[in-house]
Amino acid sequence: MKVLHTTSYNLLTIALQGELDECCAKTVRSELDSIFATENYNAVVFDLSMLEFMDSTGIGVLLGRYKTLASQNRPVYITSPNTNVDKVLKMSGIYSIMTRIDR
Amino acid sequence: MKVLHTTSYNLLTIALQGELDECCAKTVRSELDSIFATENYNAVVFDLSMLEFMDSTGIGVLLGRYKTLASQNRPVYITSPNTNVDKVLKMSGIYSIMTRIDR
Amino acid sequence: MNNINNSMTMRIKALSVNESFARSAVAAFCVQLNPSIEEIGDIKIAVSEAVTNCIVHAYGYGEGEMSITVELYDNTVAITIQDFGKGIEDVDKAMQPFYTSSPEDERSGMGFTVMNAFMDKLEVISESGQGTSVYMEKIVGKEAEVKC
Amino acid sequence: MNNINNSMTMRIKALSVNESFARSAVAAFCVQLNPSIEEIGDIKIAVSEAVTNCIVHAYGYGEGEMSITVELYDNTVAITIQDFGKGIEDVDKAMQPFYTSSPEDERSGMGFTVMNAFMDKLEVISESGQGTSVYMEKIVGKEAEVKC
Ligand SMILES: Nc1ncnc2c1ncn2[C@@H]1O[C@H](COP(=O)(O)OP(=O)(O)O)[C@@H](O)[C@H]1O
Ligand SMILES: Nc1ncnc2c1ncn2[C@@H]1O[C@H](COP(=O)(O)OP(=O)(O)O)[C@@H](O)[C@H]1O
Repeated sequence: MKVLHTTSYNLLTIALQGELDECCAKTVRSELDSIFATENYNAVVFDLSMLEFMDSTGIGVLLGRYKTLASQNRPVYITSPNTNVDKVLKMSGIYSIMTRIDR
Repeated sequence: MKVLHTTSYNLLTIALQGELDECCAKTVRSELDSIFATENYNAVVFDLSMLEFMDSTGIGVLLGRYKTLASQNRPVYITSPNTNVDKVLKMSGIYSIMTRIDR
Repeated sequence: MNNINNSMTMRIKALSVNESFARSAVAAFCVQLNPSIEEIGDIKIAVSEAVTNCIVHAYGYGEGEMSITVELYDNTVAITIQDFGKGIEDVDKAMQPFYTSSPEDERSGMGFTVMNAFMDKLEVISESGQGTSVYMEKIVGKEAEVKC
Repeated sequence: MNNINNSMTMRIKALSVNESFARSAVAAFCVQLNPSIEEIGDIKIAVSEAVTNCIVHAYGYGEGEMSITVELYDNTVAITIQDFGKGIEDVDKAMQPFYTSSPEDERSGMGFTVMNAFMDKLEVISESGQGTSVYMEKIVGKEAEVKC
Protein backbone atom coordinates (compact mmCIF):
# COMPACT_ATOMS: atom_id res chain seq x y z
CA MET A 1 0.00 0.00 0.00
CA LYS A 2 1.14 3.48 -0.89
CA VAL A 3 -0.38 6.70 0.37
CA LEU A 4 0.25 9.67 -1.93
CA HIS A 5 -0.97 13.22 -1.40
CA THR A 6 -1.10 16.65 -3.04
CA THR A 7 -2.70 19.87 -1.87
CA SER A 8 -3.97 22.57 -4.18
CA TYR A 9 -6.32 25.47 -3.44
CA ASN A 10 -6.87 24.09 0.06
CA LEU A 11 -8.08 20.77 -1.30
CA LEU A 12 -6.04 17.85 0.03
CA THR A 13 -6.11 14.89 -2.34
CA ILE A 14 -5.11 11.50 -0.94
CA ALA A 15 -4.42 8.74 -3.46
CA LEU A 16 -4.44 5.21 -2.09
CA GLN A 17 -2.51 2.73 -4.19
CA GLY A 18 -2.53 -1.06 -3.81
CA GLU A 19 -4.56 -3.27 -1.47
CA LEU A 20 -6.06 -1.90 1.73
CA ASP A 21 -6.65 -4.68 4.23
CA GLU A 22 -5.93 -5.38 7.88
CA CYS A 23 -2.27 -6.06 7.12
CA CYS A 24 -1.45 -2.45 6.27
CA ALA A 25 -4.33 -0.68 8.05
CA LYS A 26 -2.24 0.48 11.00
CA THR A 27 0.48 2.00 8.80
CA VAL A 28 -2.05 3.63 6.49
CA ARG A 29 -3.89 5.11 9.46
CA SER A 30 -0.79 6.71 10.90
CA GLU A 31 0.41 7.95 7.51
CA LEU A 32 -2.96 9.59 6.94
CA ASP A 33 -3.03 11.13 10.39
CA SER A 34 0.40 12.64 9.92
CA ILE A 35 -0.59 14.08 6.52
CA PHE A 36 -3.74 15.54 8.08
CA ALA A 37 -1.64 17.08 10.85
CA THR A 38 0.89 18.80 8.58
CA GLU A 39 -0.97 19.90 5.44
CA ASN A 40 -2.92 23.10 4.95
CA TYR A 41 -6.42 22.31 3.67
CA ASN A 42 -10.11 22.66 4.30
CA ALA A 43 -11.45 19.66 2.42
CA VAL A 44 -10.22 16.16 1.60
CA VAL A 45 -10.72 13.91 -1.46
CA PHE A 46 -9.82 10.24 -1.36
CA ASP A 47 -8.77 9.30 -4.89
CA LEU A 48 -9.32 5.53 -5.09
CA SER A 49 -8.50 5.08 -8.78
CA MET A 50 -5.33 3.12 -7.92
CA LEU A 51 -6.87 1.14 -5.05
CA GLU A 52 -7.07 -2.44 -6.25
CA PHE A 53 -8.72 -3.99 -3.23
CA MET A 54 -10.44 -2.91 -0.03
CA ASP A 55 -12.46 -4.81 2.54
CA SER A 56 -14.40 -3.72 5.64
CA THR A 57 -11.16 -2.98 7.48
CA GLY A 58 -10.72 -0.20 4.92
CA ILE A 59 -14.22 1.06 5.68
CA GLY A 60 -13.13 1.31 9.31
CA VAL A 61 -10.03 3.27 8.31
CA LEU A 62 -12.06 5.73 6.20
CA LEU A 63 -14.75 6.15 8.86
CA GLY A 64 -12.14 6.77 11.55
CA ARG A 65 -10.53 9.57 9.47
CA TYR A 66 -13.96 10.94 8.64
CA LYS A 67 -14.85 11.37 12.30
CA THR A 68 -11.85 13.60 13.01
CA LEU A 69 -12.23 15.61 9.79
CA ALA A 70 -15.98 16.10 10.29
CA SER A 71 -15.41 17.38 13.81
CA GLN A 72 -13.12 20.01 12.23
CA ASN A 73 -15.82 20.87 9.67
CA ARG A 74 -13.72 19.58 6.82
CA PRO A 75 -15.84 17.79 4.21
CA VAL A 76 -14.57 14.49 2.79
CA TYR A 77 -15.13 13.26 -0.76
CA ILE A 78 -14.42 10.02 -2.59
CA THR A 79 -13.52 9.65 -6.25
CA SER A 80 -12.93 6.90 -8.84
CA PRO A 81 -13.22 3.60 -6.96
CA ASN A 82 -13.14 0.45 -9.13
CA THR A 83 -16.30 -1.68 -9.38
CA ASN A 84 -15.47 -3.96 -6.47
CA VAL A 85 -14.31 -1.19 -4.14
CA ASP A 86 -17.43 0.80 -5.09
CA LYS A 87 -19.62 -2.15 -4.07
CA VAL A 88 -18.17 -2.24 -0.54
CA LEU A 89 -18.42 1.51 -0.19
CA LYS A 90 -22.06 1.42 -1.31
CA MET A 91 -23.11 -1.33 1.03
CA SER A 92 -21.37 0.31 3.99
CA GLY A 93 -23.48 3.43 3.49
CA ILE A 94 -20.32 5.55 3.47
CA TYR A 95 -21.51 7.60 0.48
CA SER A 96 -24.15 9.22 2.69
CA ILE A 97 -21.41 10.97 4.65
CA MET A 98 -18.62 11.23 2.05
CA THR A 99 -20.00 12.38 -1.28
CA ARG A 100 -18.71 10.63 -4.34
CA ILE A 101 -17.47 13.10 -6.91
CA ASP A 102 -16.32 12.03 -10.33
CA ARG A 103 -14.74 14.20 -12.92
CA MET B 1 -2.41 -22.76 -24.42
CA LYS B 2 -2.77 -21.61 -27.99
CA VAL B 3 -0.94 -23.01 -30.99
CA LEU B 4 -0.65 -20.53 -33.86
CA HIS B 5 1.06 -21.13 -37.18
CA THR B 6 2.03 -19.44 -40.43
CA THR B 7 3.96 -20.76 -43.41
CA SER B 8 6.03 -18.63 -45.72
CA TYR B 9 8.69 -19.68 -48.24
CA ASN B 10 8.39 -23.27 -47.01
CA LEU B 11 9.24 -22.26 -43.45
CA LEU B 12 6.52 -23.29 -41.01
CA THR B 13 6.49 -21.07 -37.91
CA ILE B 14 4.69 -22.39 -34.84
CA ALA B 15 3.98 -19.88 -32.07
CA LEU B 16 3.16 -21.36 -28.67
CA GLN B 17 1.21 -19.02 -26.42
CA GLY B 18 0.51 -19.55 -22.71
CA GLU B 19 1.73 -22.29 -20.36
CA LEU B 20 2.87 -25.65 -21.68
CA ASP B 21 2.53 -28.32 -19.00
CA GLU B 22 1.11 -31.80 -18.68
CA CYS B 23 -2.44 -30.44 -18.54
CA CYS B 24 -2.48 -29.31 -22.16
CA ALA B 25 0.32 -31.51 -23.56
CA LYS B 26 -2.01 -34.00 -25.24
CA THR B 27 -4.01 -31.30 -27.03
CA VAL B 28 -0.88 -29.42 -28.08
CA ARG B 29 0.66 -32.62 -29.41
CA SER B 30 -2.33 -33.44 -31.61
CA GLU B 31 -2.70 -29.84 -32.79
CA LEU B 32 0.95 -29.82 -33.81
CA ASP B 33 0.70 -33.17 -35.55
CA SER B 34 -2.29 -32.06 -37.58
CA ILE B 35 -0.50 -28.83 -38.60
CA PHE B 36 2.54 -30.88 -39.62
CA ALA B 37 0.30 -33.17 -41.67
CA THR B 38 -1.47 -30.43 -43.61
CA GLU B 39 1.04 -27.63 -44.22
CA ASN B 40 3.57 -27.38 -47.02
CA TYR B 41 7.06 -26.79 -45.57
CA ASN B 42 10.59 -28.05 -45.37
CA ALA B 43 11.70 -26.52 -42.04
CA VAL B 44 10.03 -25.63 -38.75
CA VAL B 45 10.64 -22.78 -36.26
CA PHE B 46 9.11 -22.84 -32.79
CA ASP B 47 8.53 -19.22 -31.83
CA LEU B 48 8.45 -19.25 -28.00
CA SER B 49 8.19 -15.49 -27.45
CA MET B 50 4.64 -15.84 -26.09
CA LEU B 51 5.31 -19.01 -24.10
CA GLU B 52 5.10 -17.99 -20.45
CA PHE B 53 5.92 -21.31 -18.86
CA MET B 54 7.22 -24.71 -19.84
CA ASP B 55 8.43 -27.68 -17.82
CA SER B 56 9.98 -31.03 -18.76
CA THR B 57 6.65 -32.23 -20.15
CA GLY B 58 7.13 -29.53 -22.77
CA ILE B 59 10.61 -30.86 -23.51
CA GLY B 60 8.99 -34.24 -24.16
CA VAL B 61 6.50 -32.64 -26.55
CA LEU B 62 9.25 -30.83 -28.47
CA LEU B 63 11.48 -33.91 -28.62
CA GLY B 64 8.59 -36.05 -29.83
CA ARG B 65 7.86 -33.63 -32.71
CA TYR B 66 11.58 -33.38 -33.48
CA LYS B 67 11.88 -37.13 -33.98
CA THR B 68 9.23 -37.20 -36.70
CA LEU B 69 10.50 -34.05 -38.41
CA ALA B 70 14.14 -35.19 -38.31
CA SER B 71 13.20 -38.51 -39.89
CA GLN B 72 11.70 -36.45 -42.75
CA ASN B 73 14.90 -34.40 -43.02
CA ARG B 74 13.13 -31.26 -41.90
CA PRO B 75 15.32 -29.13 -39.62
CA VAL B 76 13.75 -27.63 -36.47
CA TYR B 77 14.68 -24.26 -34.93
CA ILE B 78 13.75 -22.46 -31.74
CA THR B 79 13.44 -18.72 -31.30
CA SER B 80 12.82 -16.16 -28.53
CA PRO B 81 12.22 -18.18 -25.35
CA ASN B 82 11.96 -16.14 -22.13
CA THR B 83 14.70 -16.52 -19.49
CA ASN B 84 13.02 -19.32 -17.57
CA VAL B 85 11.99 -21.30 -20.64
CA ASP B 86 15.51 -20.85 -22.02
CA LYS B 87 16.95 -22.34 -18.82
CA VAL B 88 14.93 -25.56 -19.19
CA LEU B 89 15.77 -25.82 -22.88
CA LYS B 90 19.46 -25.35 -22.13
CA MET B 91 19.63 -27.95 -19.40
CA SER B 92 17.73 -30.48 -21.47
CA GLY B 93 20.38 -30.26 -24.18
CA ILE B 94 17.70 -29.61 -26.77
CA TYR B 95 19.70 -26.81 -28.42
CA SER B 96 22.17 -29.40 -29.70
CA ILE B 97 19.47 -30.77 -32.01
CA MET B 98 17.25 -27.73 -32.55
CA THR B 99 19.36 -24.66 -33.25
CA ARG B 100 18.34 -21.47 -31.54
CA ILE B 101 17.97 -18.64 -34.03
CA ASP B 102 17.23 -15.12 -32.94
CA ARG B 103 16.51 -12.21 -35.20
CA MET C 1 -25.49 -28.38 -6.58
CA ASN C 2 -23.97 -31.21 -8.54
CA ASN C 3 -21.15 -33.63 -7.86
CA ILE C 4 -18.00 -32.07 -6.52
CA ASN C 5 -15.54 -31.46 -9.35
CA ASN C 6 -12.47 -30.26 -7.56
CA SER C 7 -11.35 -29.27 -4.11
CA MET C 8 -8.46 -27.70 -2.25
CA THR C 9 -7.69 -27.30 1.43
CA MET C 10 -4.96 -25.14 2.82
CA ARG C 11 -3.70 -24.52 6.28
CA ILE C 12 -1.85 -21.29 6.96
CA LYS C 13 -0.59 -19.35 9.92
CA ALA C 14 -2.90 -16.63 11.17
CA LEU C 15 -0.55 -13.84 10.12
CA SER C 16 -1.74 -10.68 8.46
CA VAL C 17 0.90 -11.02 5.72
CA ASN C 18 -1.08 -14.09 4.65
CA GLU C 19 -4.31 -12.18 4.04
CA SER C 20 -3.52 -11.23 0.49
CA PHE C 21 -2.09 -14.68 -0.25
CA ALA C 22 -5.22 -16.38 1.08
CA ARG C 23 -7.69 -14.37 -0.99
CA SER C 24 -5.56 -14.60 -4.13
CA ALA C 25 -5.07 -18.35 -3.78
CA VAL C 26 -8.81 -18.93 -3.35
CA ALA C 27 -9.52 -16.68 -6.32
CA ALA C 28 -6.93 -18.51 -8.43
CA PHE C 29 -8.50 -21.86 -7.60
CA CYS C 30 -12.02 -20.60 -8.45
CA VAL C 31 -10.90 -19.46 -11.89
CA GLN C 32 -11.60 -23.02 -13.09
CA LEU C 33 -15.33 -22.21 -12.98
CA ASN C 34 -14.99 -19.17 -15.30
CA PRO C 35 -16.23 -16.56 -12.87
CA SER C 36 -16.58 -12.96 -14.01
CA ILE C 37 -14.12 -10.38 -12.71
CA GLU C 38 -16.82 -8.99 -10.45
CA GLU C 39 -17.57 -12.43 -9.02
CA ILE C 40 -13.87 -12.99 -8.34
CA GLY C 41 -13.82 -9.63 -6.57
CA ASP C 42 -16.80 -10.66 -4.42
CA ILE C 43 -15.09 -13.91 -3.44
CA LYS C 44 -11.82 -12.15 -2.61
CA ILE C 45 -13.50 -9.68 -0.28
CA ALA C 46 -15.58 -12.35 1.48
CA VAL C 47 -12.45 -14.46 2.04
CA SER C 48 -10.55 -11.41 3.23
CA GLU C 49 -13.25 -10.69 5.84
CA ALA C 50 -13.26 -14.21 7.23
CA VAL C 51 -9.46 -14.46 7.26
CA THR C 52 -9.10 -11.07 8.95
CA ASN C 53 -11.54 -12.21 11.64
CA CYS C 54 -9.40 -15.27 12.40
CA ILE C 55 -6.32 -13.11 12.84
CA VAL C 56 -7.92 -10.24 14.71
CA HIS C 57 -10.67 -11.89 16.75
CA ALA C 58 -9.99 -15.63 17.00
CA TYR C 59 -6.34 -15.24 17.97
CA GLY C 60 -6.20 -11.52 18.92
CA TYR C 61 -3.15 -11.04 16.64
CA GLY C 62 -1.40 -13.91 18.46
CA GLU C 63 -0.24 -17.32 17.23
CA GLY C 64 -2.67 -19.59 15.50
CA GLU C 65 -3.61 -21.41 12.36
CA MET C 66 -6.51 -21.33 10.00
CA SER C 67 -7.79 -23.74 7.44
CA ILE C 68 -9.40 -22.76 4.14
CA THR C 69 -11.28 -25.27 2.02
CA VAL C 70 -12.57 -24.53 -1.45
CA GLU C 71 -14.91 -26.94 -3.21
CA LEU C 72 -15.94 -26.46 -6.81
CA TYR C 73 -19.27 -27.78 -8.02
CA ASP C 74 -20.73 -27.34 -11.49
CA ASN C 75 -21.42 -23.65 -11.05
CA THR C 76 -20.94 -23.12 -7.33
CA VAL C 77 -17.96 -22.34 -5.16
CA ALA C 78 -18.17 -23.46 -1.53
CA ILE C 79 -15.62 -21.98 0.87
CA THR C 80 -15.05 -22.98 4.48
CA ILE C 81 -12.75 -20.89 6.66
CA GLN C 82 -12.03 -22.32 10.05
CA ASP C 83 -10.00 -21.30 13.05
CA PHE C 84 -9.23 -22.94 16.37
CA GLY C 85 -9.34 -19.76 18.39
CA LYS C 86 -11.54 -18.25 21.01
CA GLY C 87 -14.90 -18.69 19.28
CA ILE C 88 -18.01 -16.52 19.33
CA GLU C 89 -20.35 -16.53 22.31
CA ASP C 90 -23.40 -15.06 20.57
CA VAL C 91 -23.29 -15.69 16.83
CA ASP C 92 -26.57 -13.87 16.05
CA LYS C 93 -25.35 -10.74 17.76
CA ALA C 94 -21.93 -10.98 16.09
CA MET C 95 -23.58 -11.14 12.68
CA GLN C 96 -25.55 -7.93 13.14
CA PRO C 97 -24.41 -5.09 10.87
CA PHE C 98 -22.07 -2.68 12.66
CA TYR C 99 -21.62 -4.93 15.69
CA THR C 100 -17.98 -5.21 16.63
CA SER C 101 -16.31 -6.29 19.83
CA SER C 102 -13.31 -4.07 19.04
CA PRO C 103 -14.54 -0.55 18.21
CA GLU C 104 -11.31 0.80 19.73
CA ASP C 105 -9.44 -0.78 16.78
CA GLU C 106 -11.70 1.15 14.39
CA ARG C 107 -13.23 -2.06 13.15
CA SER C 108 -16.41 -1.35 11.25
CA GLY C 109 -18.46 -4.34 12.36
CA MET C 110 -19.28 -4.94 8.69
CA GLY C 111 -17.34 -8.19 8.14
CA PHE C 112 -20.22 -10.65 8.31
CA THR C 113 -22.50 -8.18 6.51
CA VAL C 114 -20.04 -8.04 3.62
CA MET C 115 -19.78 -11.85 3.47
CA ASN C 116 -23.56 -12.08 3.46
CA ALA C 117 -23.99 -9.47 0.75
CA PHE C 118 -21.27 -10.72 -1.58
CA MET C 119 -21.89 -14.45 -1.31
CA ASP C 120 -25.10 -16.42 -1.90
CA LYS C 121 -25.05 -18.35 1.36
CA LEU C 122 -23.39 -17.82 4.75
CA GLU C 123 -23.36 -20.12 7.75
CA VAL C 124 -21.36 -19.48 10.88
CA ILE C 125 -20.78 -22.22 13.41
CA SER C 126 -19.02 -21.23 16.61
CA GLU C 127 -18.95 -21.73 20.32
CA SER C 128 -17.01 -19.93 23.00
CA GLY C 129 -13.58 -21.55 23.25
CA GLN C 130 -14.29 -23.92 20.36
CA GLY C 131 -13.10 -21.95 17.33
CA THR C 132 -15.22 -20.71 14.45
CA SER C 133 -16.19 -22.13 11.11
CA VAL C 134 -17.52 -19.89 8.36
CA TYR C 135 -19.15 -21.60 5.38
CA MET C 136 -20.01 -19.60 2.26
CA GLU C 137 -21.32 -20.42 -1.18
CA LYS C 138 -21.43 -18.46 -4.38
CA ILE C 139 -22.91 -19.31 -7.75
CA VAL C 140 -20.49 -18.22 -10.45
CA GLY C 141 -19.85 -18.27 -14.17
CA LYS C 142 -22.13 -19.67 -16.76
CA GLU C 143 -20.86 -23.17 -17.14
CA ALA C 144 -18.05 -25.21 -15.68
CA GLU C 145 -15.49 -25.36 -18.44
CA VAL C 146 -12.09 -26.66 -17.52
CA LYS C 147 -9.24 -25.12 -19.46
CA CYS C 148 -5.47 -25.15 -19.23
CA MET D 1 18.49 -21.83 8.13
CA ASN D 2 16.84 -19.74 10.79
CA ASN D 3 13.58 -19.98 12.66
CA ILE D 4 10.58 -20.68 10.52
CA ASN D 5 8.79 -17.47 9.69
CA ASN D 6 5.71 -18.61 7.88
CA SER D 7 4.22 -21.79 6.51
CA MET D 8 1.38 -23.07 4.37
CA THR D 9 0.09 -26.52 3.61
CA MET D 10 -2.41 -27.34 0.95
CA ARG D 11 -4.10 -30.50 -0.12
CA ILE D 12 -5.47 -30.73 -3.62
CA LYS D 13 -6.85 -33.36 -5.93
CA ALA D 14 -4.34 -34.89 -8.31
CA LEU D 15 -5.96 -33.36 -11.38
CA SER D 16 -3.98 -31.84 -14.19
CA VAL D 17 -6.13 -28.68 -14.12
CA ASN D 18 -4.58 -28.09 -10.69
CA GLU D 19 -1.01 -27.98 -11.99
CA SER D 20 -1.00 -24.32 -12.83
CA PHE D 21 -2.89 -23.46 -9.64
CA ALA D 22 -0.35 -25.36 -7.53
CA ARG D 23 2.74 -23.71 -8.96
CA SER D 24 1.15 -20.25 -8.88
CA ALA D 25 -0.03 -20.64 -5.29
CA VAL D 26 3.42 -21.75 -4.14
CA ALA D 27 5.00 -18.86 -6.03
CA ALA D 28 2.51 -16.39 -4.53
CA PHE D 29 3.34 -17.60 -1.03
CA CYS D 30 7.10 -17.35 -1.64
CA VAL D 31 6.78 -13.71 -2.72
CA GLN D 32 7.05 -12.78 0.97
CA LEU D 33 10.79 -13.53 0.77
CA ASN D 34 11.36 -11.07 -2.11
CA PRO D 35 12.63 -13.59 -4.64
CA SER D 36 13.78 -12.40 -8.05
CA ILE D 37 11.63 -13.16 -11.08
CA GLU D 38 14.11 -15.79 -12.14
CA GLU D 39 14.02 -17.47 -8.72
CA ILE D 40 10.20 -17.52 -8.83
CA GLY D 41 10.45 -19.12 -12.27
CA ASP D 42 12.81 -21.79 -10.90
CA ILE D 43 10.42 -22.57 -8.04
CA LYS D 44 7.40 -22.76 -10.36
CA ILE D 45 9.06 -25.24 -12.66
CA ALA D 46 10.33 -27.44 -9.82
CA VAL D 47 6.84 -27.52 -8.29
CA SER D 48 5.33 -28.25 -11.67
CA GLU D 49 7.63 -31.27 -12.12
CA ALA D 50 6.79 -32.76 -8.73
CA VAL D 51 3.06 -32.12 -9.11
CA THR D 52 3.01 -33.61 -12.61
CA ASN D 53 4.74 -36.72 -11.28
CA CYS D 54 2.00 -37.19 -8.66
CA ILE D 55 -0.70 -37.00 -11.32
CA VAL D 56 1.05 -39.03 -14.00
CA HIS D 57 3.08 -41.58 -12.07
CA ALA D 58 1.74 -41.85 -8.51
CA TYR D 59 -1.90 -42.13 -9.57
CA GLY D 60 -1.54 -42.91 -13.28
CA TYR D 61 -4.04 -40.13 -14.11
CA GLY D 62 -6.54 -41.70 -11.70
CA GLU D 63 -8.05 -40.41 -8.46
CA GLY D 64 -5.80 -39.22 -5.71
CA GLU D 65 -4.68 -36.35 -3.56
CA MET D 66 -1.44 -34.54 -3.02
CA SER D 67 -0.21 -32.33 -0.27
CA ILE D 68 2.07 -29.34 -0.75
CA THR D 69 3.82 -27.68 2.16
CA VAL D 70 5.79 -24.46 1.88
CA GLU D 71 7.93 -23.22 4.74
CA LEU D 72 9.62 -19.84 4.66
CA TYR D 73 12.83 -19.29 6.59
CA ASP D 74 14.89 -16.12 6.63
CA ASN D 75 16.13 -16.55 3.07
CA THR D 76 15.14 -20.09 2.24
CA VAL D 77 12.02 -21.67 0.84
CA ALA D 78 11.42 -25.32 1.75
CA ILE D 79 8.79 -27.18 -0.28
CA THR D 80 7.46 -30.67 0.36
CA ILE D 81 5.24 -32.34 -2.21
CA GLN D 82 3.72 -35.59 -1.13
CA ASP D 83 1.43 -38.14 -2.67
CA PHE D 84 -0.17 -41.32 -1.39
CA GLY D 85 0.14 -43.21 -4.64
CA LYS D 86 2.11 -46.13 -5.93
CA GLY D 87 5.58 -45.07 -4.82
CA ILE D 88 8.97 -45.58 -6.46
CA GLU D 89 10.75 -48.90 -6.28
CA ASP D 90 14.25 -47.68 -7.10
CA VAL D 91 14.67 -44.00 -6.25
CA ASP D 92 18.28 -43.76 -7.46
CA LYS D 93 17.35 -45.11 -10.85
CA ALA D 94 14.27 -42.86 -11.07
CA MET D 95 16.42 -39.82 -10.43
CA GLN D 96 18.81 -40.49 -13.30
CA PRO D 97 18.59 -37.98 -16.13
CA PHE D 98 16.42 -39.24 -19.01
CA TYR D 99 15.12 -42.24 -17.07
CA THR D 100 11.36 -42.52 -17.44
CA SER D 101 9.01 -45.42 -16.87
CA SER D 102 6.60 -44.03 -19.48
CA PRO D 103 8.55 -43.29 -22.68
CA GLU D 104 5.38 -44.18 -24.65
CA ASP D 105 3.80 -41.00 -23.21
CA GLU D 106 6.72 -38.97 -24.58
CA ARG D 107 7.85 -38.15 -21.07
CA SER D 108 11.38 -36.81 -21.13
CA GLY D 109 12.67 -38.35 -17.92
CA MET D 110 13.99 -34.92 -16.96
CA GLY D 111 11.64 -34.14 -14.05
CA PHE D 112 13.99 -34.93 -11.16
CA THR D 113 16.92 -33.48 -13.10
CA VAL D 114 15.04 -30.18 -13.46
CA MET D 115 14.16 -30.12 -9.75
CA ASN D 116 17.78 -30.80 -8.90
CA ALA D 117 19.11 -28.10 -11.22
CA PHE D 118 16.66 -25.38 -10.28
CA MET D 119 16.56 -25.89 -6.52
CA ASP D 120 19.42 -25.93 -4.01
CA LYS D 121 18.49 -29.20 -2.34
CA LEU D 122 16.42 -32.21 -3.35
CA GLU D 123 15.47 -35.23 -1.27
CA VAL D 124 13.13 -37.96 -2.45
CA ILE D 125 11.66 -40.43 -0.02
CA SER D 126 9.61 -43.23 -1.48
CA GLU D 127 8.82 -46.88 -1.23
CA SER D 128 6.81 -49.12 -3.49
CA GLY D 129 3.15 -48.81 -2.48
CA GLN D 130 3.89 -46.17 0.14
CA GLY D 131 3.58 -42.92 -1.80
CA THR D 132 6.35 -40.43 -2.49
CA SER D 133 7.60 -37.36 -0.70
CA VAL D 134 9.76 -34.81 -2.53
CA TYR D 135 11.53 -32.23 -0.39
CA MET D 136 13.24 -29.24 -2.01
CA GLU D 137 14.95 -26.12 -0.75
CA LYS D 138 15.93 -22.93 -2.46
CA ILE D 139 17.78 -19.91 -1.17
CA VAL D 140 16.08 -16.78 -2.46
CA GLY D 141 16.06 -13.00 -2.27
CA LYS D 142 18.44 -10.90 -0.30
CA GLU D 143 16.65 -10.48 2.96
CA ALA D 144 13.30 -11.46 4.38
CA GLU D 145 11.27 -8.30 4.27
CA VAL D 146 7.58 -8.66 4.96
CA LYS D 147 5.41 -6.21 3.09
CA CYS D 148 1.72 -5.75 2.46
N1 LIG E 1 -13.30 -15.98 13.80
C1 LIG E 1 -13.79 -15.29 14.85
N2 LIG E 1 -13.43 -15.65 16.12
C2 LIG E 1 -13.92 -14.98 17.18
N3 LIG E 1 -14.79 -13.95 17.09
C3 LIG E 1 -15.19 -13.55 15.88
C4 LIG E 1 -14.72 -14.20 14.71
N4 LIG E 1 -15.29 -13.60 13.63
C5 LIG E 1 -16.08 -12.62 14.12
N5 LIG E 1 -16.04 -12.59 15.48
C6 LIG E 1 -16.81 -11.68 16.35
O1 LIG E 1 -17.88 -11.13 15.60
C7 LIG E 1 -17.81 -9.71 15.59
C8 LIG E 1 -18.34 -9.15 14.28
O2 LIG E 1 -17.50 -9.52 13.22
P1 LIG E 1 -17.48 -8.68 11.88
O3 LIG E 1 -18.89 -8.51 11.39
O4 LIG E 1 -16.53 -9.32 10.96
O5 LIG E 1 -16.98 -7.22 12.30
P2 LIG E 1 -15.52 -6.73 12.77
O6 LIG E 1 -14.50 -7.73 12.34
O7 LIG E 1 -15.36 -5.41 12.10
O8 LIG E 1 -15.58 -6.62 14.26
C9 LIG E 1 -16.37 -9.39 15.87
O9 LIG E 1 -16.20 -8.09 16.41
C10 LIG E 1 -15.98 -10.50 16.84
O10 LIG E 1 -16.39 -10.20 18.16
N1 LIG F 1 5.43 -39.27 -7.39
C1 LIG F 1 5.85 -40.39 -8.04
N2 LIG F 1 5.22 -41.57 -7.84
C2 LIG F 1 5.63 -42.69 -8.48
N3 LIG F 1 6.65 -42.72 -9.37
C3 LIG F 1 7.32 -41.57 -9.61
C4 LIG F 1 6.95 -40.35 -8.97
N4 LIG F 1 7.80 -39.37 -9.40
C5 LIG F 1 8.65 -39.97 -10.26
N5 LIG F 1 8.38 -41.28 -10.40
C6 LIG F 1 9.14 -42.27 -11.24
O1 LIG F 1 10.41 -41.71 -11.54
C7 LIG F 1 10.59 -41.64 -12.96
C8 LIG F 1 11.42 -40.42 -13.34
O2 LIG F 1 10.71 -39.23 -13.04
P1 LIG F 1 11.08 -37.87 -13.78
O3 LIG F 1 12.54 -37.64 -13.67
O4 LIG F 1 10.18 -36.81 -13.24
O5 LIG F 1 10.75 -38.14 -15.31
P2 LIG F 1 9.36 -38.34 -16.08
O6 LIG F 1 8.26 -37.76 -15.25
O7 LIG F 1 9.54 -37.60 -17.35
O8 LIG F 1 9.18 -39.81 -16.27
C9 LIG F 1 9.18 -41.64 -13.53
O9 LIG F 1 9.15 -42.08 -14.85
C10 LIG F 1 8.46 -42.57 -12.56
O10 LIG F 1 8.70 -43.91 -12.88
